[in-house]
Amino acid sequence: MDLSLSSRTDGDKTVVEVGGEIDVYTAPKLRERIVELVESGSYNLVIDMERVEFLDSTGLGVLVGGLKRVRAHDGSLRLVCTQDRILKIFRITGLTKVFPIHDSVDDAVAAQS
Amino acid sequence: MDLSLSSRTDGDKTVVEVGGEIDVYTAPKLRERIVELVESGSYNLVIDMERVEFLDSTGLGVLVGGLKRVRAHDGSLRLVCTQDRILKIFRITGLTKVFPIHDSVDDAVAAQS
Amino acid sequence: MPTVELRFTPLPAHVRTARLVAVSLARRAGVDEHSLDEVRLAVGEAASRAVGRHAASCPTEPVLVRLTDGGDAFVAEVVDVAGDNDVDHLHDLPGADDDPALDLFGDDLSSGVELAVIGGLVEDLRVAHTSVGTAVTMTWPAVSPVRSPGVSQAAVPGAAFGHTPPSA
Amino acid sequence: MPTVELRFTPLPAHVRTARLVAVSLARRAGVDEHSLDEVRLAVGEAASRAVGRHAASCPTEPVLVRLTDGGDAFVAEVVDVAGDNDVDHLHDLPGADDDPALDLFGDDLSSGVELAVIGGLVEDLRVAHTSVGTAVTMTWPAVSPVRSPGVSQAAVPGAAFGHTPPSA
Ligand SMILES: Nc1ncnc2c1ncn2[C@@H]1O[C@H](COP(=O)(O)OP(=O)(O)O)[C@@H](O)[C@H]1O
Ligand SMILES: Nc1ncnc2c1ncn2[C@@H]1O[C@H](COP(=O)(O)OP(=O)(O)O)[C@@H](O)[C@H]1O
Repeated sequence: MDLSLSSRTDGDKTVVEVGGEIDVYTAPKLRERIVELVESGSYNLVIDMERVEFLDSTGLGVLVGGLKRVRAHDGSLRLVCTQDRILKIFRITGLTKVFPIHDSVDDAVAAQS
Repeated sequence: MDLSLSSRTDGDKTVVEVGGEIDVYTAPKLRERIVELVESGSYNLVIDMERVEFLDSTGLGVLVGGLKRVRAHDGSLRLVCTQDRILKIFRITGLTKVFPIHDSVDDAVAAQS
Repeated sequence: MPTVELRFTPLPAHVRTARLVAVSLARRAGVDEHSLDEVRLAVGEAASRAVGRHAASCPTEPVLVRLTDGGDAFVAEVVDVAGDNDVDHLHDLPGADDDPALDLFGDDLSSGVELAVIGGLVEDLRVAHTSVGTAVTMTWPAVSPVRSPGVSQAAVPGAAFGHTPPSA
Repeated sequence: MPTVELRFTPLPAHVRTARLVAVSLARRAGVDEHSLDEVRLAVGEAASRAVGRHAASCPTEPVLVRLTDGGDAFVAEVVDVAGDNDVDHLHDLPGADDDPALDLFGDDLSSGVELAVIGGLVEDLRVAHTSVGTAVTMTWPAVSPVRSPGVSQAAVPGAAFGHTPPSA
């Protein structure tokens, strides 16, 4: 239920695998990780959300914050998500139009940055 | 988490397999079953508690009520339980001395009524 | 009507407690499995918003979540007493443009987006802004009530406990 | 101190809610896994007893469960306002004899046995009987606090909410 985070490099992207619940309680942890990555020069991020069980608006806010950060470096932030219950909150908030959302990590990594 | 109940005849005993939580919320269901069995002439009961996840004093009270009922017919009520967390409440209340507690259903069924 | 009230220190951790209790009671009240995801998210959003507002303006006051099993409906009320300063408005949901969606979010903790999410999720929603604070009331139909085995719910005539949402 | 208060209609179903919340908060407060079984059982017993007493004498009054994360201790208080009629006494735990143990139990719902179980389980226990009702206060040490990731608990100085247990 708590957040799990792991990241690795794949091609020109950095893939962050997130598991558990991204909510008002755990979102700060995810924000920290994204800030660290951007500060260390990773500007093309793929956030793999296939193991995320719950996402609230604070979690969304962290993803939006990440997007703004990488954009400041002409980078990209791509999401991997096929779970309907998670996609729902992106739809409600109109963020499906803001984030590139992919069906698989391979797909996201292959995408033109 | 809810109570599951199934009963079958084995030798001269009636074995009641209980699963889930026996608490103030579900105990009435177990009491009903025991009363039905005794009213239909089953006076030698074996309560298999190996799949019980939680037992509170209301549940204990139902077992004690069952014991009193079968005793009124010179019957017996035996328990099968090897789980320490369940046995604990029997110990605290001194009921380990009141109920015959067996390690297996076979053992309980084989016991002299 | 069977009611559970939860009052908690405005901390993010307790938003989880509110979600946990709301989902557990909604399930028991007979809200269908599909809608439980809505209950989880909507109650979480309302509680996050209340926690944020209390933390900012009255961190020693508890947030109130009241959950009622109304027989054929499950009602969740989330009440803050953080006043009417900086009350967010029910945003229009963002449309085709990119930027409005982004504008919903601050760079840090979200602000205002919670009500937008709740508005997009919950059909039967009332939001009462008063000078005392906000009361968010969300109702879901309860279809197949899971009743206590062998114990009549009607036997104990519970009622709400005399707490009222902040009035104007 | 981070505090969660739960008030509920005196129904058996809500004893489960009290257990659920108590175990979840105790775990988060850092009570060790082994003691969580004790928390579950003891809070359940205290809540069952309060529900039984309210159902008998004041079914519209809510039962109160207050859970506090005191840093190095987790405190659960279960408060009823069912008066002092028929207050059960902390039974001596039954010894070698058969019958005393049986006498603890009525034929129907248990009566008085709850406090005996709590007494046998909980080391740090206070039971205050007053004319208003009973307050059962149970404390467990919290060893390895699980703190919020990245969010300081100290940032929001929560406090108890001005409710006091019934006084004589
Ligand atoms: N032990 C816990 N402590 C705090 N919150 C929890 C706990 N378990 C679950 N939750 C929260 O309650 C919500 C419902 O969880 P859960 O009951 O596991 O859902 P489900 O029953 O649908 O699997 C989740 O969003 C989760 O954050
Ligand atoms: N969905 C639920 N609704 C009500 N009570 C629950 C629910 N899930 C668990 N409980 C109660 O809360 C207590 C703790 O359950 P649980 O969190 O599953 O324990 P654990 O985390 O140790 O497996 C149990 O005694 C159970 O009765």
